[in-house]
Amino acid sequence: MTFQKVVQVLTVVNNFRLNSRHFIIDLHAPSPLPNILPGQFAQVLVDDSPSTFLRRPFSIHSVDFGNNTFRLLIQIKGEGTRHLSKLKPGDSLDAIYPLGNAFSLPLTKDVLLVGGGCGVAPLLFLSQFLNQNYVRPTILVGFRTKEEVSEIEAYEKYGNVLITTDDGTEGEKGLVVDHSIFQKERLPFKKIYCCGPDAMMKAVAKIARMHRIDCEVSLENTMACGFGVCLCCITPTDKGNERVCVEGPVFNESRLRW
Amino acid sequence: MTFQKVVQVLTVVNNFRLNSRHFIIDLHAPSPLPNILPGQFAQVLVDDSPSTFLRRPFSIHSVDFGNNTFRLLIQIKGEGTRHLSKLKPGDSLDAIYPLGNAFSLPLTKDVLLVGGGCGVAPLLFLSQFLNQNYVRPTILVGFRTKEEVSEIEAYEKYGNVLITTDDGTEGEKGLVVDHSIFQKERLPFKKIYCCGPDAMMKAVAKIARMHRIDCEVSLENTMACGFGVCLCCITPTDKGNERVCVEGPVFNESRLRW
Amino acid sequence: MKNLSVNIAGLHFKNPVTTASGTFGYGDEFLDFIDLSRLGGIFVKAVTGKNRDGNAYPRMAETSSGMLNSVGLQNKGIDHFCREIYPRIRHFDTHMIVNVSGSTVEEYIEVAERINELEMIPAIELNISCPNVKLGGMAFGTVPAMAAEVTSEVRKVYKKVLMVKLSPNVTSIGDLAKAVVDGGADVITLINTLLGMAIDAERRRPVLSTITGGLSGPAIKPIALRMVWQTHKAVRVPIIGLGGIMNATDAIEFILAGASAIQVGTANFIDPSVSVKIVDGIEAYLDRHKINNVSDLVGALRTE
Amino acid sequence: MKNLSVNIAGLHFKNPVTTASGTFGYGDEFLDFIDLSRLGGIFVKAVTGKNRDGNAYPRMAETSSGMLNSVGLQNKGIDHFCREIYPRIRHFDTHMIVNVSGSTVEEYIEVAERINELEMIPAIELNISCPNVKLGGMAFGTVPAMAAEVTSEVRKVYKKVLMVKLSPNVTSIGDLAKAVVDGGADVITLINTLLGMAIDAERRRPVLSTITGGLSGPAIKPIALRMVWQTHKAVRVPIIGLGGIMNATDAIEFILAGASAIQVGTANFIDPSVSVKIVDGIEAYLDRHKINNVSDLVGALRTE
Ligand SMILES: Cc1cc2nc3c(=O)[nH]c(=O)nc-3n(C[C@H](O)[C@H](O)[C@H](O)COP(=O)(O)OP(=O)(O)OC[C@H]3O[C@@H](n4cnc5c(N)ncnc54)[C@H](O)[C@@H]3O)c2cc1C
Ligand SMILES: Cc1cc2nc3c(=O)[nH]c(=O)nc-3n(C[C@H](O)[C@H](O)[C@H](O)COP(=O)(O)OP(=O)(O)OC[C@H]3O[C@@H](n4cnc5c(N)ncnc54)[C@H](O)[C@@H]3O)c2cc1C
Ligand SMILES: Cc1cc2nc3c(=O)[nH]c(=O)nc-3n(C[C@H](O)[C@H](O)[C@H](O)COP(=O)(O)O)c2cc1C
Ligand SMILES: Cc1cc2nc3c(=O)[nH]c(=O)nc-3n(C[C@H](O)[C@H](O)[C@H](O)COP(=O)(O)O)c2cc1C
Ligand code: FES
Ligand code: FES
Repeated sequence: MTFQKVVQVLTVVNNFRLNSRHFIIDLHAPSPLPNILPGQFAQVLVDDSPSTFLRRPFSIHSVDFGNNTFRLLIQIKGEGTRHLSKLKPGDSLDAIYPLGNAFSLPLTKDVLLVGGGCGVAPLLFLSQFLNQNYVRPTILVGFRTKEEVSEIEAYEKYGNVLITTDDGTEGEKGLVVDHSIFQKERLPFKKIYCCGPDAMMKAVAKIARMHRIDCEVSLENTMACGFGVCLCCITPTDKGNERVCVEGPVFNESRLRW
Repeated sequence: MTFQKVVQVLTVVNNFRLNSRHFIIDLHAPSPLPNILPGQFAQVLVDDSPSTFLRRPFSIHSVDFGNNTFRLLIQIKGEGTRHLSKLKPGDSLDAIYPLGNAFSLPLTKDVLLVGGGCGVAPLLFLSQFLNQNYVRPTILVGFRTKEEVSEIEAYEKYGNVLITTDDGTEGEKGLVVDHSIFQKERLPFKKIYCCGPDAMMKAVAKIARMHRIDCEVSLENTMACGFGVCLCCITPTDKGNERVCVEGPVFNESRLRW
Repeated sequence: MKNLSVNIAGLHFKNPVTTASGTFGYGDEFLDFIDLSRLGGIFVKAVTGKNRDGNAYPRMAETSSGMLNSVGLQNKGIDHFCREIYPRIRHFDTHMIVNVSGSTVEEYIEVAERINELEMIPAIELNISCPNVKLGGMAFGTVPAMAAEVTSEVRKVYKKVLMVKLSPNVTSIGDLAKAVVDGGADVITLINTLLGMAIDAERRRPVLSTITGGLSGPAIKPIALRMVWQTHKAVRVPIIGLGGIMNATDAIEFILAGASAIQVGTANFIDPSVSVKIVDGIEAYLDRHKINNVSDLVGALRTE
Repeated sequence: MKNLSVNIAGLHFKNPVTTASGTFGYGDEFLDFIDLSRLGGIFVKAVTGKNRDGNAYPRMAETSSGMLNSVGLQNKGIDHFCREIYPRIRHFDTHMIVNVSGSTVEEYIEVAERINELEMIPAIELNISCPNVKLGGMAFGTVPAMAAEVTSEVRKVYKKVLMVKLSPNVTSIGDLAKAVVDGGADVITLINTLLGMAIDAERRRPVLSTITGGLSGPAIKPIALRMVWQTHKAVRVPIIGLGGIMNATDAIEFILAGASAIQVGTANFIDPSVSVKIVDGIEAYLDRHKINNVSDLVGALRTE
């Protein structure tokens, strides 16, 4: 295994819908996968239509090094993701990966993972990785509605799963930050990993700060290149403007000037 | 049947290769076909890739009014035609049709049709139409090589077929104008219809003029709109610059200032 | 029911969707495809003093998300327009606006004077920006003083709504806009095409007979939007915006940037019914955003 | 074996393919993807006098066949460049050329003087055309007299090959080109980005934090080609052409229009190995057309 970034034509081995807005795509590489860590992402070339001129970034959802495949979990947003949702087994997909930094290994076993929407994508790979390092996290995942709740069994293999839905049709009702787990005076966690919409991550980071819990978030700024040369994806940090695609996407929330 | 132009989403019912460069596509309309005459064409929307921003024009190769279908014969040239060659039955295709004028009805039974390359496309429909009007034409078709000779049986239903191939692997060797039929001192035709590359049509028109035979050619200028508003497709005629997509594509060669 | 109407320099348009000169003929070529009365207006092909043959073939090159043209104002001249075309189009139930072109100030004046007499033409659009004629045209459109001059000369003879269409091939669109407003323009239309070029690498030749030509289509939309926005900041007259509009979202963007109405150009070639779809799409946008009058969106970009 | 080398103002380039400033970092981000020594040269990201944070996020908007950026010259300044970056990149086996930017003539001079001392940097490219800085930048690039002044001031202190990169946001690119040649430019690079704008219709806001930004990508290729052609007619210095080059055919088109070398910009984002593919593609073109020297193609467009 190398740490090199590659630009490669991958083969779609599987593409299935989780629900009306989300799908999972399994990709097979023509050669052994480079080393990939949880939190890293791939830049995918959609096609050559004018509205998808640039690549689209997606977190690595899980990896099967033995079979040279990895998985993406994608939410349909616009042209690009709609087109990807139609790929069939056997189709090819051009991707640059692995990109970006990764979640850091926790120095504690009291770990909470918080994900919302397609922000859950990197958390499955992270849970798996934590398990391999003898950590069994609590995993709090938020969905819009029951229909969108998915992959719970996969998460349950690696940790204790809590669910919220916006409409209360499954798990607790409300946003992830409304979950009763956060109502306690002292939270039983020393590390939080969080990924989801900006507003959600800010709310979780605020809770973490209040409770003095170390918290890492994974940002989803818009990107042109994805490998550090265009300087389009920056976020202000304690070191000035840093690139989300190289210095991130994972940042300790304490370093961000949101 | 109306004479109206329509912009319609058609369904591909068939798409098959004639040889490595040519294919035939059958299209089914959602409603009874408008009236279509031989020589008219359709403007087809390829997809929304940047290199096929504009529609592509193709002659109507044949029509089946009973089944609301018509057929295109297409030669692979660039992006657009390559993409069309991959359409599968059930796919949809957006087309504006019927466009342009048509070949005129001959005032004689001594008719010669000359086609080269994908220029044969409108001639099948024309032969069929001539037959319905009790004319059995001579049909001279030129191909690059034996492998590309195709649909001869279809033409033979409507007329007497002569063949040339550039390399002499079938029929007479050479270009269509090299065919022995043109070597006679007096040609047994009073009307020629011709469609193919510019150079070929000019050569045929020259022969026709020499023998004082009335000759209609079908031009293939590049088009933006296809229905007369952009003025991009013009050709100089005795009436000034005329639009190939409206006043043409069929012109009497005597009117052209090539 | 949403109110899609806009008032432009005293002229009432039933909606802000019009079609661009040179891309819509005289309207009648579209009768098979759409109901013209659903449009706010139609800008007909450029009319000049005398008959013009235009440039030689080839006049068109496809480019990434756009096209180049070098038609060069082919038309049969003002006499023919008044005699043959006007009677044919005067009864269309939408504003028929004539795009006026020329090679000299005198030619602009001549054409404008004649059109002033045509009862059913409520406005002209001075095309001082066509890149495809050798004399005049482009030059008028890129030098503020000349643009002001041709505008004020035409203003003297033309009594109805005077629109001036600007060229984007300039350093400062705001300066041009100010010049023609000073010259007496009631309305500014922008943008015309950007000067571009296409080369056939295999044949090592230019694709167009004229070597360069005018670029249109979605490729130029970001430039057009920027110029509409800059013009909206520079002058107070109403703006008609265009350049690469393909759908209702594009149209809304131009309106937000400051356009009181929009023109659909190259998109007509790809879908001859697109203009009417844009009318419907704007209505749907107003519904979704609970806005009653489209005019409330004009220049309503939030930049704070 | 075809001869792909070109001589530009005395500098020998192993081939005409270089990479555009701001799209290739300092080259090292591409080490995983390509062998840098296969390139004719690398134009590194703009260097200014002092550290600059650049503009606020969002800095990017995708457009039809292109993108807008408003990075705004983010870099750590000339000191940092000399100390940290130069030692890291000086051994790359290709021409490392520095893109020099500033807000004042003094700042350009300061940076150029410092780079003059760096042995392994054979040339600078004066960026008088970046649309994304408030002071200077754009202004220098659009007024011939100012463009000439900054060029001649830098010429006094910079002894190696002086390239000047022009802005396309002007009425007459030929006038600009002549001005900088008069000012002492050895080479002209063009084009930089076109000023554009993107609007999010749903949120009724500009997409970019700076409202407007620079348009790049295949959308602008026709405009870039036209400007290279016009510049080739206007001045006799070598031209480095760019703007929307995605493949070898595009590169050949620029060379035919008059460019002695080309730069690959936005295309690097879509395929980080594209520059090397373009080198191979040019070689294949020479083979197919039985041409021995790529330099025979420079300006070889047939227009008769
Ligand atoms: C590091 C990183 C990892 C990501 N991982 C995943 C993932 O695992 N699964 C997943 O589904 N998505 C992920 N995303 C987001 C994903 O890249 C976008 O949803 C996708 O690019 C949208 O493409 P589109 O063509 O469908 O939408 P577009 O047509 O491009 O856009 C549709 C709408 O979404 C908005 N939008 C698009 N991209 C972004 C963005 N990055 N930030 C904010 N708004 C945006 C647009 O402004 C527009 O309103 C990730 C993004 C980043 C930067
Ligand atoms: C009225 C009319 C009827 C036609 N009927 C048929 C038909 O029945 N069957 C058929 O196969 N083709 C027909 N054509 C030609 C067909 O439209 C083009 O081959 C097609 O548009 C090429 O599209 P593309 O995207 O594959 O090629 P592109 O990528 O657009 O072009 C590939 C190459 O072909 C050249 N080219 C493309 N179009 C033309 C043209 N119209 N004239 C000259 N050179 C051109 C380009 O310059 C380029 O070098 C017709 C054209 C017209 C105007
Ligand atoms: C084929 C063609 C012909 C045109 N003719 C004219 C014209 O006669 N007068 C004019 O003012 N503009 C003319 N234009 C410019 C358009 O009206 C419009 O300004 C330009 O195409 C940009 O808009 P678009 O991108 O929506 O097409 C023409 C454009 C095209 C493509
Ligand atoms: C993200 C980005 C950053 C850029 N930064 C610079 C820069 O620092 N200096 C400069 O002269 N040009 C800069 N440019 C302009 C490019 O060098 C180039 O001139 C322009 O993008 C057109 O070429 P292209 O279409 O091939 O990208 C930048 C372009 C992009 C897209
Ligand atoms: S996306 Fe280009 S630097 Fe991050
Ligand atoms: S293609 Fe537009 S007029 Fe003929």
